[in-house]
Amino acid sequence: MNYSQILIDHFRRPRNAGMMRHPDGVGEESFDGCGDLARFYLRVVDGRVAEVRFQTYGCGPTIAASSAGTELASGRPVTELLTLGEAEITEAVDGLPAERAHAAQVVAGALRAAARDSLTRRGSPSQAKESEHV
Amino acid sequence: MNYSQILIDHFRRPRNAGMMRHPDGVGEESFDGCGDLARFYLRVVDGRVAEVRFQTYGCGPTIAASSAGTELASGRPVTELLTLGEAEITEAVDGLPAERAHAAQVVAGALRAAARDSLTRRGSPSQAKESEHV
Amino acid sequence: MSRRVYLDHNASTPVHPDVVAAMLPYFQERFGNPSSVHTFGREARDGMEVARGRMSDFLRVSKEEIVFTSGGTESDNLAVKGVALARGGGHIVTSQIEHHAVLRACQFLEGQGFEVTYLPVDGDGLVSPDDVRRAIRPDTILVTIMHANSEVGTIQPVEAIGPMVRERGIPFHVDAVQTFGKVPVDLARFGIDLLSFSSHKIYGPKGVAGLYIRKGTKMVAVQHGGEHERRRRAGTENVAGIVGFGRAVEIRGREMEAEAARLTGLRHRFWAGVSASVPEVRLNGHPTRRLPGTLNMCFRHVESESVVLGLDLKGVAVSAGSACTSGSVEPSYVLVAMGVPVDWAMGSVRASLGRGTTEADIDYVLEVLSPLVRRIRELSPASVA
Amino acid sequence: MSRRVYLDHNASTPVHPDVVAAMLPYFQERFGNPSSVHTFGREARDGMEVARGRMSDFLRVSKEEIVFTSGGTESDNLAVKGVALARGGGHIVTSQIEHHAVLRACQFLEGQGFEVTYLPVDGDGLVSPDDVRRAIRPDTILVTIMHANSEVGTIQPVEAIGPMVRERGIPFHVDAVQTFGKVPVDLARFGIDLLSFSSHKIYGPKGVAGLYIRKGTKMVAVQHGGEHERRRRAGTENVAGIVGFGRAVEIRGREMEAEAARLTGLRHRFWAGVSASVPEVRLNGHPTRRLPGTLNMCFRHVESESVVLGLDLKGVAVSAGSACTSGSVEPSYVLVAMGVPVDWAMGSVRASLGRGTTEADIDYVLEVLSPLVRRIRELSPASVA
Ligand SMILES: Cc1ncc(COP(=O)(O)O)c(C=O)c1O
Ligand SMILES: Cc1ncc(COP(=O)(O)O)c(C=O)c1O
Repeated sequence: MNYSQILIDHFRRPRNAGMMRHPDGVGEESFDGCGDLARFYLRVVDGRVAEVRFQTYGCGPTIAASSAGTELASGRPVTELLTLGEAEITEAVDGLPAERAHAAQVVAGALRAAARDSLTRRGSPSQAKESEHV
Repeated sequence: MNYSQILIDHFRRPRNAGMMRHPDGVGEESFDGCGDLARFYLRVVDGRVAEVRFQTYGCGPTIAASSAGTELASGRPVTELLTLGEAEITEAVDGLPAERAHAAQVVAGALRAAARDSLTRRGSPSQAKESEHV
Repeated sequence: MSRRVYLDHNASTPVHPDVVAAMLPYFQERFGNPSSVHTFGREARDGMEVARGRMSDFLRVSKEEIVFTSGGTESDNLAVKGVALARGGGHIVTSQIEHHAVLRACQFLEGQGFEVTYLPVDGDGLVSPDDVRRAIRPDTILVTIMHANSEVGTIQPVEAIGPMVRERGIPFHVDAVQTFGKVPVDLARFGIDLLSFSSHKIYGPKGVAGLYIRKGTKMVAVQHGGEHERRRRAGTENVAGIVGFGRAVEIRGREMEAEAARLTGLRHRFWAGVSASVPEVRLNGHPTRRLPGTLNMCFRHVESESVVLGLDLKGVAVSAGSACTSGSVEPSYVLVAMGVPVDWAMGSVRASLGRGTTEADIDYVLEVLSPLVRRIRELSPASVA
Repeated sequence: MSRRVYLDHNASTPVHPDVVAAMLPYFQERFGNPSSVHTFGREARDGMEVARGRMSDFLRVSKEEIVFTSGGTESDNLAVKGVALARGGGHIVTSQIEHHAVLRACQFLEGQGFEVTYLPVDGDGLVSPDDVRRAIRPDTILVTIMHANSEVGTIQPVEAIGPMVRERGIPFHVDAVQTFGKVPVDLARFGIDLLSFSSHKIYGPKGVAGLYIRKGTKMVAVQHGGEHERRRRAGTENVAGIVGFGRAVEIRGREMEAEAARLTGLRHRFWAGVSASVPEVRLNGHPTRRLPGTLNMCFRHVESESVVLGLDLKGVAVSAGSACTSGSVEPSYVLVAMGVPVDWAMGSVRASLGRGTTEADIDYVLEVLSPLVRRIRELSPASVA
């Protein structure tokens, strides 16, 4: 595979890897094609991601994309993550080969799920709506 | 083609090439596959081939085999030529590739025809029979 | 005999030294399997993709439209059978003078229930675009006409045939094995959907060729297996060969035009010399619409292979008809289709000039050819008949 | 990272320096078309025939029984389709773990009305000769079973299958792409009628392979065109490639036995090291009936491509399943057929050793592998679930 230097760096030294105890939100996404699974944990303060961690089972690009996904999510309003697309993840690892596009899908899906989970737990739709206009 | 040195020498310097005036026997053989044609002329003295000449239209091996055929026929009892086989011609040029086996066929056939013709012209079957025991 | 003059470039060509140099690293350093995920695999893949880029630049198409194969024959088989088998049945239009790779692929398809029209050619070896138009039926699924014939060098009016075929929505395949890298091939203007092109005719290695497949052309793979070449041709790619082919094409891009002019000049010199020194000789093929370096002549009452052997003994390599059909000793089906009388056709000799051919080479051949033909004629019963 | 350790010899191998040297003259000096009648053609043909002689010596068959092709995939396609299409219909017996070249050729034939039985394998990857016997029907026209599987390396009991198939008068094809030149292949004893064998797996160039076709085997050509290779495979031959292949085989004849013993030792060292340093790992394939240099392991709860990438970043090339099917991200169909549970199968890694592999290489890989697997497992949700 022709992986970018950024992707390889994330694979070599994944940022924010590991479990989080008592997170404010947890989300998973898997890819049936190859059993890849990413799980993200969010700590939310004032509607923003204060801390984020991941656990991922998958090929190198999925691990790297997970790491890049945590950097991307960090500090952002949770509501923004609700519409996070795979393109943004792909860009964060400086591109993915077509056959590994699923890496970004899994990561974006898991981050969206984690964001949804945190908003549901807080049960504050108003807050969510507000954030939509941020 | 992998032609023998002997074949190539006969092709380069054909022996006994050309027409003969007033021969004692003439014979032709052609090969339909490629239009090859060999014609042999015999001069017979005392039942033996005193002189032989050829004219041949054909690929290199057929020309070479014709030349070799004249050397082979020269001095031999005409009756012997009646049963001349292609194997002898093939041997005389030190072998032929399978795809060019027709060269020996054409030459042997034409020499047999020339021998038959000379015997028919002389109309002396008894002479022929004698020679068979030589 | 130390002098060697190779005038059989339509059969095959010597590999250009730069091409050999380009290939070498792919044998021992970048030897990985291009399907492999690791660095060794990537190095091989990268080399192959650079070559694919060179093809696509040269043909002005996209890289995804280029499939690498093992040779011109495979490209032709893939084009013809790949399109036909994707349809399952129907009618194919081709010509009587196609290369055997196309003709026998068509015959195979006839055995599978397809119908094939084999169009005739005129005395110059040209297929008539009108004939093609009239041959097309509602169930025609493919038209396949070669760009130039290897034996006589006549260049077909594909620029007239292609747009007319395309108008009818029928895929148009062109076997350009003899023209690719020698004369311009304008895929868009010629309305070409599939183009066969090969390496060993243009100073690249044997064992590699290409097929251009226009995006959207409906076809199936013919060689089955792994997912190589976007599933259009299974099997580990001949990486070094492909890299060499890429380099060869790149060089042709620079040399082609000047070389075509130079070879045309040499060919004229050759023919002028032959026709001045040898009686009863005729030129085959179209006088102007032809490959620059291909000269096909018939010597009447001479069997062509005796000329080939005679010249070979003087160090000169020419061919009796097409090299691909030698071993068989029938008159060339191409010349027969062109209406050349058999007593002439049996004496056909092709000289195909190339990069290394010089004026001195031509003059040397002229010097030995005329006595040779005279001598062979003297041996022949026809000469005195 | 300067250290490079190539452990993917089942995917492809570096070309032996002597092989490159043998090929070189055929690019620029003896470059003729082997079909050509003249000296240039004969030089090429002679080189090709010397190579054919080396094949026939090595396999102890006659030269006429060897056909050169463009690769293992083509050899498999020619064998399977060539025999089947000569019959027109009938039943074929094969296994579920054949290479895609055989499997997809069979699937193509199913589309043409043939019936195919895909036999299962046991946990070690073995086809049962009894299963083959039971699968044979009165209309069975071909049995095709590979010699060794490229992924797990298990060597099939062809010596038991072949004679039983021959007794019934059915052609027996063996895909020996992974065993040819690595372990003995005794055509007579194994009762083999057709054998696929390839160059780039044994330090020869890519783009060339062979098919042994026992005299009298009824079959048709699959690639149509000229009269090459006794009409069994059309297309100008890859002369330089064939010459190189011949040299490669000649070298293997000398080296094979000692090399097999050496690689078996290295493989044992490798597995001993892995099983001692990495928890939750299993060995795939038969413990003794296997290719000397092929080690296939599964790391549980680890995705194999992350190991491949991790090792690649340390300069080590291994493969995740077969290189030929990478690009697809499903668990290996071979491991699935062997009944390996999916959570293990997803973590399969193949190391295939070869001529250049040293003890130091193995020790280096062992050093980097265990921390890598640990790290990947730590990232995984499964590890803490
Ligand atoms: C027009 C044409 N098509 C196809 C081929 C087949 O090429 P190859 O024999 O290299 O497969 C040739 C070779 O002479 C050719 O001239
Ligand atoms: C057993 C087997 N058969 C056939 C092939 C196909 O060989 P190629 O891809 O070189 O055509 C391979 C290649 O890995 C193989 O291992």
